[in-house]
Amino acid sequence: MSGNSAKLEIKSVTDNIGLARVTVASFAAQLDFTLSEIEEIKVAVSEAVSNAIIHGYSNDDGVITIGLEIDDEELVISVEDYGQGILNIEQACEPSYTTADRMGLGLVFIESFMDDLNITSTVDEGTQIRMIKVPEKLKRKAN
Amino acid sequence: MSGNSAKLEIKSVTDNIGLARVTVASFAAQLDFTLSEIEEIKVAVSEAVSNAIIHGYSNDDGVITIGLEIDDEELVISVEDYGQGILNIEQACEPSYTTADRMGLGLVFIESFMDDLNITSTVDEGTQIRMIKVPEKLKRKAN
Amino acid sequence: MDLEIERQGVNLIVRISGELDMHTVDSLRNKIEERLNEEVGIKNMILNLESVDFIDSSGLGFIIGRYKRISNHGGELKIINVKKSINKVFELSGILKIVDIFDNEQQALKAI
Amino acid sequence: MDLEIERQGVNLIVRISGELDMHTVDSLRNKIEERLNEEVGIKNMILNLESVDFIDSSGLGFIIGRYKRISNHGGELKIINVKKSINKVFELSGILKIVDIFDNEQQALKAI
Ligand SMILES: Nc1ncnc2c1ncn2[C@@H]1O[C@H](COP(=O)(O)OP(=O)(O)O)[C@@H](O)[C@H]1O
Ligand SMILES: Nc1ncnc2c1ncn2[C@@H]1O[C@H](COP(=O)(O)OP(=O)(O)O)[C@@H](O)[C@H]1O
Repeated sequence: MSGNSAKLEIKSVTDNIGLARVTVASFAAQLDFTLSEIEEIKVAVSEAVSNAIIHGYSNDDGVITIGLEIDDEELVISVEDYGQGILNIEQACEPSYTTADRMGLGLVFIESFMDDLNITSTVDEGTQIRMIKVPEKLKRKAN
Repeated sequence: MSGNSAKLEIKSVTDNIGLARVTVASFAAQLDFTLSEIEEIKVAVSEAVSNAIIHGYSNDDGVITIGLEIDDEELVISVEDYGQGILNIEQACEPSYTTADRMGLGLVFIESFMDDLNITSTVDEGTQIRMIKVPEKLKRKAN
Repeated sequence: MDLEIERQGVNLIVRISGELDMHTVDSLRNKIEERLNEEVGIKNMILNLESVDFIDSSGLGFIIGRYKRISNHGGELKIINVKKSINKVFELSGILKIVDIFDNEQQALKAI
Repeated sequence: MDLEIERQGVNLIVRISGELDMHTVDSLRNKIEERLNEEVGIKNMILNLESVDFIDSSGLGFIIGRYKRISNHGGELKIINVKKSINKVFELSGILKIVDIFDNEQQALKAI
Protein backbone atom coordinates (compact mmCIF):
# COMPACT_ATOMS: atom_id res chain seq x y z
CA MET A 1 0.00 0.00 0.00
CA SER A 2 1.28 3.41 -1.02
CA GLY A 3 1.91 6.18 1.48
CA ASN A 4 2.33 4.07 4.59
CA SER A 5 4.99 4.95 7.14
CA ALA A 6 6.26 3.81 10.52
CA LYS A 7 9.05 4.61 12.94
CA LEU A 8 10.94 2.35 15.31
CA GLU A 9 13.01 3.76 18.15
CA ILE A 10 15.40 1.39 19.88
CA LYS A 11 18.13 1.53 22.49
CA SER A 12 21.64 1.04 21.12
CA VAL A 13 22.11 -2.50 22.40
CA THR A 14 22.91 -5.48 20.21
CA ASP A 15 19.75 -7.29 21.42
CA ASN A 16 17.79 -4.90 19.21
CA ILE A 17 19.54 -5.60 15.91
CA GLY A 18 17.29 -8.59 15.27
CA LEU A 19 14.24 -6.57 16.31
CA ALA A 20 15.11 -3.92 13.73
CA ARG A 21 15.51 -6.54 11.01
CA VAL A 22 12.20 -8.22 11.79
CA THR A 23 10.28 -4.94 11.92
CA VAL A 24 11.73 -3.67 8.65
CA ALA A 25 11.16 -7.02 6.91
CA SER A 26 7.52 -7.05 8.04
CA PHE A 27 6.99 -3.47 6.83
CA ALA A 28 8.74 -4.20 3.53
CA ALA A 29 6.42 -7.15 2.92
CA GLN A 30 3.70 -4.67 1.98
CA LEU A 31 5.54 -4.10 -1.27
CA ASP A 32 6.06 -6.76 -3.94
CA PHE A 33 9.59 -7.79 -2.91
CA THR A 34 10.90 -11.30 -3.51
CA LEU A 35 12.17 -13.29 -0.54
CA SER A 36 15.71 -12.74 -1.71
CA GLU A 37 15.16 -8.97 -1.87
CA ILE A 38 13.78 -9.05 1.69
CA GLU A 39 16.98 -10.84 2.74
CA GLU A 40 19.04 -8.06 1.15
CA ILE A 41 17.03 -5.42 2.99
CA LYS A 42 17.63 -7.28 6.26
CA VAL A 43 21.38 -7.29 5.70
CA ALA A 44 21.38 -3.54 4.96
CA VAL A 45 19.40 -2.77 8.12
CA SER A 46 21.59 -5.06 10.20
CA GLU A 47 24.72 -3.24 9.00
CA ALA A 48 23.31 0.24 9.58
CA VAL A 49 22.04 -0.55 13.08
CA SER A 50 25.26 -2.37 14.03
CA ASN A 51 27.26 0.66 12.86
CA ALA A 52 25.13 3.01 14.96
CA ILE A 53 25.73 0.83 18.04
CA ILE A 54 29.43 0.17 17.63
CA HIS A 55 30.68 3.27 15.79
CA GLY A 56 28.04 5.93 16.51
CA TYR A 57 27.78 5.20 20.23
CA SER A 58 30.95 3.11 20.78
CA ASN A 59 28.74 0.59 22.58
CA ASP A 60 27.48 3.23 25.03
CA ASP A 61 23.85 4.12 25.73
CA GLY A 62 22.02 5.87 22.93
CA VAL A 63 18.88 5.90 20.85
CA ILE A 64 18.61 4.74 17.24
CA THR A 65 15.66 5.80 15.10
CA ILE A 66 14.59 3.71 12.15
CA GLY A 67 12.25 5.46 9.75
CA LEU A 68 10.18 3.44 7.30
CA GLU A 69 8.27 4.86 4.40
CA ILE A 70 6.57 3.66 1.28
CA ASP A 71 6.91 6.36 -1.31
CA ASP A 72 5.39 5.62 -4.70
CA GLU A 73 6.09 1.87 -4.46
CA GLU A 74 9.63 2.52 -3.22
CA LEU A 75 10.80 1.48 0.24
CA VAL A 76 12.68 4.27 2.00
CA ILE A 77 14.56 3.31 5.18
CA SER A 78 16.50 5.70 7.36
CA VAL A 79 18.69 4.69 10.29
CA GLU A 80 19.75 7.57 12.51
CA ASP A 81 22.00 7.86 15.54
CA TYR A 82 22.96 10.88 17.63
CA GLY A 83 26.50 9.70 18.29
CA GLN A 84 30.00 10.63 17.24
CA GLY A 85 29.44 11.08 13.51
CA ILE A 86 31.70 10.30 10.55
CA LEU A 87 34.65 12.57 9.74
CA ASN A 88 35.14 11.43 6.13
CA ILE A 89 32.12 9.77 4.55
CA GLU A 90 33.87 8.94 1.28
CA GLN A 91 36.65 7.13 3.10
CA ALA A 92 34.10 5.29 5.31
CA CYS A 93 32.48 3.87 2.20
CA GLU A 94 35.69 2.32 0.86
CA PRO A 95 35.80 -1.49 0.98
CA SER A 96 37.83 -2.77 3.94
CA TYR A 97 38.02 0.66 5.57
CA THR A 98 37.26 0.29 9.27
CA THR A 99 38.11 2.21 12.43
CA ALA A 100 37.17 -0.66 14.72
CA ASP A 101 39.07 -3.73 13.54
CA ARG A 102 36.02 -5.05 11.73
CA MET A 103 35.47 -6.19 8.16
CA GLY A 104 34.90 -2.74 6.66
CA LEU A 105 32.12 -4.25 4.55
CA GLY A 106 28.98 -2.83 6.16
CA LEU A 107 28.56 0.20 3.93
CA VAL A 108 29.69 -1.82 0.89
CA PHE A 109 26.89 -4.31 1.55
CA ILE A 110 24.34 -1.52 1.94
CA GLU A 111 25.44 0.01 -1.36
CA SER A 112 25.23 -3.33 -3.19
CA PHE A 113 21.95 -4.49 -1.71
CA MET A 114 19.98 -1.26 -1.91
CA ASP A 115 19.17 0.87 -4.95
CA ASP A 116 20.23 4.11 -3.34
CA LEU A 117 22.30 5.08 -0.31
CA ASN A 118 22.68 8.54 1.14
CA ILE A 119 24.75 9.33 4.22
CA THR A 120 24.62 12.58 6.14
CA SER A 121 26.77 12.97 9.22
CA THR A 122 28.05 15.68 11.54
CA VAL A 123 30.90 14.98 13.91
CA ASP A 124 29.66 14.84 17.53
CA GLU A 125 26.05 15.14 16.38
CA GLY A 126 25.36 11.87 14.63
CA THR A 127 24.75 10.04 11.41
CA GLN A 128 21.78 9.39 9.18
CA ILE A 129 21.80 6.61 6.63
CA ARG A 130 19.00 6.83 4.08
CA MET A 131 18.51 3.90 1.76
CA ILE A 132 15.98 3.11 -0.94
CA LYS A 133 14.93 -0.18 -2.48
CA VAL A 134 12.54 -0.72 -5.37
CA PRO A 135 11.04 -4.16 -6.03
CA GLU A 136 12.77 -5.88 -8.97
CA LYS A 137 9.36 -6.80 -10.41
CA LEU A 138 8.47 -3.13 -10.62
CA LYS A 139 11.75 -2.19 -12.29
CA ARG A 140 11.14 -4.82 -14.95
CA LYS A 141 7.67 -3.49 -15.60
CA ALA A 142 9.06 0.01 -16.06
CA ASN A 143 11.38 -1.10 -18.87
CA MET B 1 17.86 -8.60 28.98
CA SER B 2 16.65 -6.24 31.70
CA GLY B 3 16.07 -2.55 31.07
CA ASN B 4 15.65 -2.67 27.32
CA SER B 5 12.99 -0.53 25.64
CA ALA B 6 11.73 0.36 22.19
CA LYS B 7 8.97 2.38 20.58
CA LEU B 8 7.07 1.78 17.38
CA GLU B 9 5.01 4.52 15.76
CA ILE B 10 2.59 3.49 13.03
CA LYS B 11 -0.12 5.04 10.92
CA SER B 12 -3.64 3.96 11.80
CA VAL B 13 -4.15 1.66 8.84
CA THR B 14 -5.00 -2.01 9.11
CA ASP B 15 -1.87 -2.95 7.09
CA ASN B 16 0.12 -2.14 10.22
CA ILE B 17 -1.66 -4.49 12.64
CA GLY B 18 0.55 -7.39 11.56
CA LEU B 19 3.63 -5.17 11.76
CA ALA B 20 2.79 -4.31 15.37
CA ARG B 21 2.34 -7.98 16.26
CA VAL B 22 5.62 -9.02 14.67
CA THR B 23 7.60 -6.22 16.32
CA VAL B 24 6.15 -6.87 19.76
CA ALA B 25 6.67 -10.63 19.45
CA SER B 26 10.30 -10.12 18.46
CA PHE B 27 10.88 -7.75 21.38
CA ALA B 28 9.11 -10.11 23.80
CA ALA B 29 11.37 -12.97 22.72
CA GLN B 30 14.14 -11.41 24.82
CA LEU B 31 12.29 -12.65 27.89
CA ASP B 32 11.73 -16.30 28.72
CA PHE B 33 8.19 -16.58 27.31
CA THR B 34 6.83 -19.85 25.93
CA LEU B 35 5.54 -19.90 22.36
CA SER B 36 2.00 -20.02 23.65
CA GLU B 37 2.60 -16.93 25.81
CA ILE B 38 4.00 -15.12 22.76
CA GLU B 39 0.77 -16.03 20.93
CA GLU B 40 -1.27 -14.50 23.76
CA ILE B 41 0.79 -11.30 23.61
CA LYS B 42 0.20 -11.11 19.86
CA VAL B 43 -3.57 -11.37 20.34
CA ALA B 44 -3.52 -8.62 22.97
CA VAL B 45 -1.51 -6.29 20.72
CA SER B 46 -3.71 -7.07 17.75
CA GLU B 47 -6.83 -6.14 19.74
CA ALA B 48 -5.38 -2.92 21.13
CA VAL B 49 -4.09 -1.71 17.74
CA SER B 50 -7.34 -2.69 15.97
CA ASN B 51 -9.30 -0.74 18.58
CA ALA B 52 -7.13 2.33 18.07
CA ILE B 53 -7.74 2.17 14.32
CA ILE B 54 -11.44 1.45 14.32
CA HIS B 55 -12.68 3.10 17.54
CA GLY B 56 -9.98 5.67 18.34
CA TYR B 57 -9.72 7.06 14.83
CA SER B 58 -12.92 5.65 13.25
CA ASN B 59 -10.73 4.44 10.35
CA ASP B 60 -9.43 7.98 9.72
CA ASP B 61 -5.78 9.04 9.59
CA GLY B 62 -3.95 9.01 12.90
CA VAL B 63 -0.82 7.86 14.66
CA ILE B 64 -0.57 4.93 17.06
CA THR B 65 2.38 4.63 19.43
CA ILE B 66 3.41 1.27 20.79
CA GLY B 67 5.75 1.42 23.75
CA LEU B 68 7.79 -1.64 24.71
CA GLU B 69 9.72 -2.02 27.92
CA ILE B 70 11.37 -4.74 29.90
CA ASP B 71 11.06 -3.82 33.52
CA ASP B 72 12.56 -6.28 35.98
CA GLU B 73 11.80 -9.32 33.76
CA GLU B 74 8.28 -8.05 33.08
CA LEU B 75 7.11 -7.06 29.63
CA VAL B 76 5.29 -3.72 29.64
CA ILE B 77 3.41 -2.81 26.46
CA SER B 78 1.50 0.40 25.89
CA VAL B 79 -0.69 1.16 22.91
CA GLU B 80 -1.70 4.79 22.58
CA ASP B 81 -3.93 6.71 20.19
CA TYR B 82 -4.84 10.38 20.07
CA GLY B 83 -8.38 9.81 18.88
CA GLN B 84 -11.88 10.06 20.28
CA GLY B 85 -11.33 8.43 23.66
CA ILE B 86 -13.62 6.22 25.74
CA LEU B 87 -16.54 7.70 27.66
CA ASN B 88 -17.08 4.84 30.09
CA ILE B 89 -14.09 2.54 30.53
CA GLU B 90 -15.86 0.12 32.85
CA GLN B 91 -18.63 -0.42 30.34
CA ALA B 92 -16.13 -0.79 27.49
CA CYS B 93 -14.52 -3.69 29.34
CA GLU B 94 -17.76 -5.67 29.65
CA PRO B 95 -17.92 -8.81 27.49
CA SER B 96 -19.96 -8.27 24.31
CA TYR B 97 -20.12 -4.50 24.77
CA THR B 98 -19.35 -2.84 21.46
CA THR B 99 -20.14 0.48 19.83
CA ALA B 100 -19.23 -0.73 16.35
CA ASP B 101 -21.19 -3.92 15.69
CA ARG B 102 -18.16 -6.04 16.50
CA MET B 103 -17.63 -8.93 18.91
CA GLY B 104 -17.02 -6.84 22.02
CA LEU B 105 -14.29 -9.27 22.99
CA GLY B 106 -11.09 -7.28 22.38
CA LEU B 107 -10.65 -5.90 25.89
CA VAL B 108 -11.82 -9.24 27.36
CA PHE B 109 -9.04 -11.03 25.46
CA ILE B 110 -6.46 -8.50 26.61
CA GLU B 111 -7.54 -8.96 30.22
CA SER B 112 -7.40 -12.76 29.98
CA PHE B 113 -4.13 -12.99 28.10
CA MET B 114 -2.12 -10.39 29.98
CA ASP B 115 -1.30 -10.24 33.70
CA ASP B 116 -2.28 -6.62 34.07
CA LEU B 117 -4.35 -4.15 32.06
CA ASN B 118 -4.65 -0.46 32.70
CA ILE B 119 -6.72 1.90 30.53
CA THR B 120 -6.54 5.67 30.66
CA SER B 121 -8.66 7.69 28.29
CA THR B 122 -9.89 11.21 27.80
CA VAL B 123 -12.74 11.96 25.42
CA ASP B 124 -11.48 13.76 22.29
CA GLU B 125 -7.87 13.36 23.41
CA GLY B 126 -7.23 9.65 23.12
CA THR B 127 -6.68 6.36 24.86
CA GLN B 128 -3.72 4.57 26.37
CA ILE B 129 -3.80 0.85 27.02
CA ARG B 130 -1.00 -0.36 29.29
CA MET B 131 -0.56 -4.09 29.67
CA ILE B 132 1.94 -6.25 31.50
CA LYS B 133 2.94 -9.87 31.04
CA VAL B 134 5.32 -11.91 33.18
CA PRO B 135 6.78 -15.18 31.89
CA GLU B 136 5.02 -18.18 33.46
CA LYS B 137 8.40 -19.77 34.15
CA LEU B 138 9.34 -16.79 36.29
CA LYS B 139 6.09 -16.87 38.23
CA ARG B 140 6.65 -20.52 39.08
CA LYS B 141 10.15 -19.79 40.31
CA ALA B 142 8.80 -17.05 42.57
CA ASN B 143 6.49 -19.49 44.35
CA MET C 1 -3.62 -14.56 3.32
CA ASP C 2 -4.72 -17.22 0.87
CA LEU C 3 -8.09 -18.75 0.10
CA GLU C 4 -9.18 -21.96 -1.63
CA ILE C 5 -12.85 -22.71 -2.15
CA GLU C 6 -14.18 -26.10 -3.26
CA ARG C 7 -17.75 -27.19 -3.77
CA GLN C 8 -18.81 -30.71 -2.73
CA GLY C 9 -22.54 -31.17 -3.42
CA VAL C 10 -24.45 -28.73 -1.22
CA ASN C 11 -21.34 -28.03 0.86
CA LEU C 12 -18.77 -25.29 0.35
CA ILE C 13 -15.35 -26.15 1.72
CA VAL C 14 -13.31 -23.04 2.46
CA ARG C 15 -9.60 -23.44 3.17
CA ILE C 16 -7.90 -20.37 4.60
CA SER C 17 -4.21 -19.84 5.20
CA GLY C 18 -2.42 -16.97 6.92
CA GLU C 19 -3.57 -14.65 9.68
CA LEU C 20 -7.16 -13.77 10.48
CA ASP C 21 -7.34 -10.18 11.69
CA MET C 22 -9.12 -6.90 10.87
CA HIS C 23 -6.80 -6.39 7.91
CA THR C 24 -7.34 -9.74 6.21
CA VAL C 25 -11.01 -10.52 6.89
CA ASP C 26 -12.42 -7.91 4.50
CA SER C 27 -11.13 -9.50 1.34
CA LEU C 28 -11.88 -13.01 2.64
CA ARG C 29 -15.48 -12.05 3.35
CA ASN C 30 -15.89 -10.50 -0.09
CA LYS C 31 -14.46 -13.51 -1.90
CA ILE C 32 -16.64 -15.96 0.01
CA GLU C 33 -19.79 -13.89 -0.44
CA GLU C 34 -19.06 -13.59 -4.15
CA ARG C 35 -18.78 -17.36 -4.47
CA LEU C 36 -21.95 -17.93 -2.43
CA ASN C 37 -23.81 -15.59 -4.76
CA GLU C 38 -22.46 -17.29 -7.87
CA GLU C 39 -23.19 -20.87 -6.87
CA VAL C 40 -26.77 -22.09 -6.69
CA GLY C 41 -27.85 -24.60 -4.05
CA ILE C 42 -25.07 -24.28 -1.49
CA LYS C 43 -26.37 -25.08 1.99
CA ASN C 44 -23.51 -25.73 4.38
CA MET C 45 -20.01 -24.39 4.88
CA ILE C 46 -16.89 -26.05 6.24
CA LEU C 47 -14.11 -23.70 7.30
CA ASN C 48 -10.74 -25.41 7.21
CA LEU C 49 -8.35 -23.46 9.46
CA GLU C 50 -5.41 -25.87 9.15
CA SER C 51 -3.12 -23.13 7.83
CA VAL C 52 -4.39 -20.27 9.97
CA ASP C 53 -1.72 -19.44 12.50
CA PHE C 54 -3.21 -16.33 14.04
CA ILE C 55 -6.71 -15.23 14.95
CA ASP C 56 -8.05 -12.41 17.11
CA SER C 57 -11.56 -11.13 17.87
CA SER C 58 -11.88 -9.58 14.40
CA GLY C 59 -11.15 -13.00 12.93
CA LEU C 60 -13.78 -14.56 15.18
CA GLY C 61 -16.22 -11.87 14.07
CA PHE C 62 -15.62 -12.97 10.50
CA ILE C 63 -16.44 -16.59 11.40
CA ILE C 64 -19.58 -15.59 13.31
CA GLY C 65 -20.62 -13.55 10.29
CA ARG C 66 -20.32 -16.59 8.02
CA TYR C 67 -22.18 -18.67 10.62
CA LYS C 68 -25.09 -16.21 10.66
CA ARG C 69 -25.27 -16.02 6.89
CA ILE C 70 -25.32 -19.82 6.53
CA SER C 71 -27.72 -20.60 9.38
CA ASN C 72 -30.12 -17.85 8.28
CA HIS C 73 -30.53 -19.93 5.14
CA GLY C 74 -31.05 -23.13 7.13
CA GLY C 75 -27.54 -24.49 6.64
CA GLU C 76 -24.79 -25.53 9.01
CA LEU C 77 -21.27 -24.18 9.51
CA LYS C 78 -18.50 -26.43 10.80
CA ILE C 79 -14.92 -25.56 11.64
CA ILE C 80 -12.06 -28.02 11.21
CA ASN C 81 -8.35 -28.26 11.95
CA VAL C 82 -7.94 -25.58 14.59
CA LYS C 83 -4.25 -25.32 15.51
CA LYS C 84 -3.37 -25.59 19.16
CA SER C 85 -1.78 -22.15 19.12
CA ILE C 86 -5.04 -20.44 18.18
CA ASN C 87 -7.38 -22.70 20.13
CA LYS C 88 -7.41 -20.61 23.30
CA VAL C 89 -9.09 -17.74 21.46
CA PHE C 90 -11.93 -20.08 20.45
CA GLU C 91 -12.33 -21.43 23.97
CA LEU C 92 -12.42 -18.01 25.59
CA SER C 93 -14.83 -16.52 23.09
CA GLY C 94 -17.81 -18.77 23.73
CA ILE C 95 -18.07 -19.43 19.99
CA LEU C 96 -17.85 -23.18 20.68
CA LYS C 97 -21.37 -23.02 22.11
CA ILE C 98 -22.76 -22.33 18.65
CA VAL C 99 -20.18 -23.70 16.20
CA ASP C 100 -18.73 -27.22 16.32
CA ILE C 101 -15.07 -27.97 15.70
CA PHE C 102 -13.97 -31.20 14.01
CA ASP C 103 -10.65 -32.83 13.25
CA ASN C 104 -11.03 -33.19 9.49
CA GLU C 105 -13.33 -32.62 6.51
CA GLN C 106 -14.78 -36.15 6.50
CA GLN C 107 -15.88 -35.94 10.15
CA ALA C 108 -17.42 -32.53 9.60
CA LEU C 109 -19.28 -33.71 6.48
CA LYS C 110 -20.58 -36.76 8.36
CA ALA C 111 -21.91 -34.53 11.16
CA ILE C 112 -23.94 -32.31 8.83
CA MET D 1 21.32 -19.14 18.37
CA ASP D 2 22.37 -22.71 18.98
CA LEU D 3 25.71 -24.45 18.79
CA GLU D 4 26.75 -28.10 18.52
CA ILE D 5 30.41 -29.06 18.53
CA GLU D 6 31.69 -32.51 17.65
CA ARG D 7 35.26 -33.76 17.48
CA GLN D 8 36.27 -36.18 14.72
CA GLY D 9 39.96 -36.99 15.05
CA VAL D 10 41.93 -33.78 14.50
CA ASN D 11 38.84 -32.04 13.12
CA LEU D 12 36.32 -29.97 15.01
CA ILE D 13 32.88 -29.90 13.42
CA VAL D 14 30.89 -26.85 14.48
CA ARG D 15 27.17 -26.76 13.68
CA ILE D 16 25.52 -23.39 14.13
CA SER D 17 21.83 -22.57 13.92
CA GLY D 18 20.07 -19.20 14.00
CA GLU D 19 21.28 -15.79 12.93
CA LEU D 20 24.90 -14.67 12.72
CA ASP D 21 25.14 -10.99 13.62
CA MET D 22 26.95 -8.69 16.06
CA HIS D 23 24.64 -9.83 18.85
CA THR D 24 25.13 -13.56 18.48
CA VAL D 25 28.78 -13.91 17.45
CA ASP D 26 30.22 -13.00 20.87
CA SER D 27 28.90 -16.02 22.69
CA LEU D 28 29.59 -18.29 19.69
CA ARG D 29 33.21 -17.17 19.59
CA ASN D 30 33.63 -17.69 23.33
CA LYS D 31 32.16 -21.19 23.25
CA ILE D 32 34.30 -22.26 20.31
CA GLU D 33 37.49 -20.80 21.80
CA GLU D 34 36.72 -22.54 25.08
CA ARG D 35 36.39 -25.87 23.34
CA LEU D 36 39.58 -25.31 21.30
CA ASN D 37 41.46 -24.60 24.52
CA GLU D 38 40.07 -27.70 26.25
CA GLU D 39 40.76 -30.19 23.49
CA VAL D 40 44.33 -31.17 22.67
CA GLY D 41 45.36 -31.89 19.08
CA ILE D 42 42.61 -30.18 17.09
CA LYS D 43 43.94 -29.02 13.75
CA ASN D 44 41.08 -28.24 11.37
CA MET D 45 37.59 -26.80 11.68
CA ILE D 46 34.45 -27.43 9.65
CA LEU D 47 31.72 -24.83 10.03
CA ASN D 48 28.31 -26.29 9.20
CA LEU D 49 25.97 -23.40 8.35
CA GLU D 50 22.99 -25.55 7.34
CA SER D 51 20.72 -23.92 9.93
CA VAL D 52 22.04 -20.37 9.65
CA ASP D 53 19.37 -18.28 8.00
CA PHE D 54 20.94 -14.86 8.34
CA ILE D 55 24.46 -13.49 8.16
CA ASP D 56 25.85 -9.96 7.86
CA SER D 57 29.38 -8.53 7.87
CA SER D 58 29.71 -9.09 11.64
CA GLY D 59 28.92 -12.75 11.05
CA LEU D 60 31.53 -12.89 8.29
CA GLY D 61 34.01 -11.24 10.67
CA PHE D 62 33.37 -14.09 13.09
CA ILE D 63 34.14 -16.67 10.38
CA ILE D 64 37.30 -14.84 9.29
CA GLY D 65 38.36 -14.75 12.94
CA ARG D 66 38.02 -18.55 13.22
CA TYR D 67 39.85 -18.91 9.91
CA LYS D 68 42.80 -16.86 11.16
CA ARG D 69 42.98 -18.74 14.46
CA ILE D 70 42.98 -22.12 12.73
CA SER D 71 45.35 -21.27 9.89
CA ASN D 72 47.80 -19.58 12.29
CA HIS D 73 48.17 -23.03 13.84
CA GLY D 74 48.67 -24.68 10.44
CA GLY D 75 45.14 -26.03 10.14
CA GLU D 76 42.37 -25.60 7.59
CA LEU D 77 38.88 -24.15 7.89
CA LYS D 78 36.07 -25.32 5.60
CA ILE D 79 32.51 -24.08 5.38
CA ILE D 80 29.62 -26.35 4.42
CA ASN D 81 25.91 -26.11 3.67
CA VAL D 82 25.54 -22.42 2.89
CA LYS D 83 21.87 -21.67 2.26
CA LYS D 84 20.99 -19.91 -0.95
CA SER D 85 19.44 -17.02 0.95
CA ILE D 86 22.74 -16.12 2.64
CA ASN D 87 25.05 -17.02 -0.24
CA LYS D 88 25.12 -13.55 -1.78
CA VAL D 89 26.83 -12.15 1.31
CA PHE D 90 29.63 -14.71 0.90
CA GLU D 91 30.04 -13.94 -2.78
CA LEU D 92 30.17 -10.18 -2.33
CA SER D 93 32.60 -10.30 0.58
CA GLY D 94 35.53 -11.92 -1.21
CA ILE D 95 35.77 -14.46 1.62
CA LEU D 96 35.52 -17.25 -0.98
CA LYS D 97 39.05 -16.39 -2.11
CA ILE D 98 40.42 -17.69 1.17
CA VAL D 99 37.84 -20.13 2.51
CA ASP D 100 36.34 -23.01 0.53
CA ILE D 101 32.66 -23.92 0.66
CA PHE D 102 31.52 -27.55 0.36
CA ASP D 103 28.18 -29.29 0.14
CA ASN D 104 28.54 -31.62 3.11
CA GLU D 105 30.81 -32.75 5.93
CA GLN D 106 32.23 -35.75 4.04
CA GLN D 107 33.34 -33.65 1.07
CA ALA D 108 34.94 -31.07 3.35
CA LEU D 109 36.76 -33.76 5.34
CA LYS D 110 38.03 -35.35 2.12
CA ALA D 111 39.40 -32.00 0.93
CA ILE D 112 41.44 -31.40 4.08
N1 LIG E 1 26.84 5.31 12.38
C1 LIG E 1 28.17 5.56 12.33
N2 LIG E 1 28.75 6.43 13.19
C2 LIG E 1 30.06 6.70 13.14
N3 LIG E 1 30.93 6.11 12.26
C3 LIG E 1 30.41 5.23 11.38
C4 LIG E 1 29.04 4.91 11.36
N4 LIG E 1 28.84 4.02 10.36
C5 LIG E 1 30.05 3.80 9.79
N5 LIG E 1 31.00 4.52 10.40
C6 LIG E 1 32.44 4.56 10.04
O1 LIG E 1 32.61 3.98 8.76
C7 LIG E 1 33.52 2.88 8.83
C8 LIG E 1 33.13 1.82 7.82
O2 LIG E 1 31.88 1.26 8.14
P1 LIG E 1 31.50 -0.17 7.60
O3 LIG E 1 31.69 -0.19 6.12
O4 LIG E 1 30.12 -0.50 8.06
O5 LIG E 1 32.56 -1.15 8.22
P2 LIG E 1 32.81 -1.67 9.72
O6 LIG E 1 31.55 -1.52 10.52
O7 LIG E 1 33.18 -3.10 9.53
O8 LIG E 1 33.94 -0.87 10.29
C9 LIG E 1 33.45 2.42 10.26
O9 LIG E 1 34.59 1.70 10.65
C10 LIG E 1 33.30 3.75 10.99
O10 LIG E 1 34.54 4.41 11.14
N1 LIG F 1 -8.81 2.92 21.52
C1 LIG F 1 -10.14 3.12 21.70
N2 LIG F 1 -10.69 4.34 21.45
C2 LIG F 1 -12.01 4.54 21.61
N3 LIG F 1 -12.88 3.61 22.04
C3 LIG F 1 -12.40 2.37 22.33
C4 LIG F 1 -11.00 2.06 22.17
N4 LIG F 1 -10.84 0.78 22.53
C5 LIG F 1 -12.04 0.30 22.90
N5 LIG F 1 -13.00 1.25 22.78
C6 LIG F 1 -14.44 1.11 23.09
O1 LIG F 1 -14.62 -0.06 23.86
C7 LIG F 1 -15.55 -0.94 23.21
C8 LIG F 1 -15.20 -2.39 23.52
O2 LIG F 1 -13.94 -2.70 22.94
P1 LIG F 1 -13.57 -4.21 22.62
O3 LIG F 1 -13.79 -5.02 23.87
O4 LIG F 1 -12.22 -4.25 22.06
O5 LIG F 1 -14.67 -4.69 21.58
P2 LIG F 1 -14.92 -4.32 20.04
O6 LIG F 1 -13.64 -3.78 19.45
O7 LIG F 1 -15.30 -5.63 19.44
O8 LIG F 1 -16.02 -3.31 19.99
C9 LIG F 1 -15.46 -0.56 21.76
O9 LIG F 1 -16.63 -0.94 21.05
C10 LIG F 1 -15.29 0.96 21.86
O10 LIG F 1 -16.52 1.58 22.10
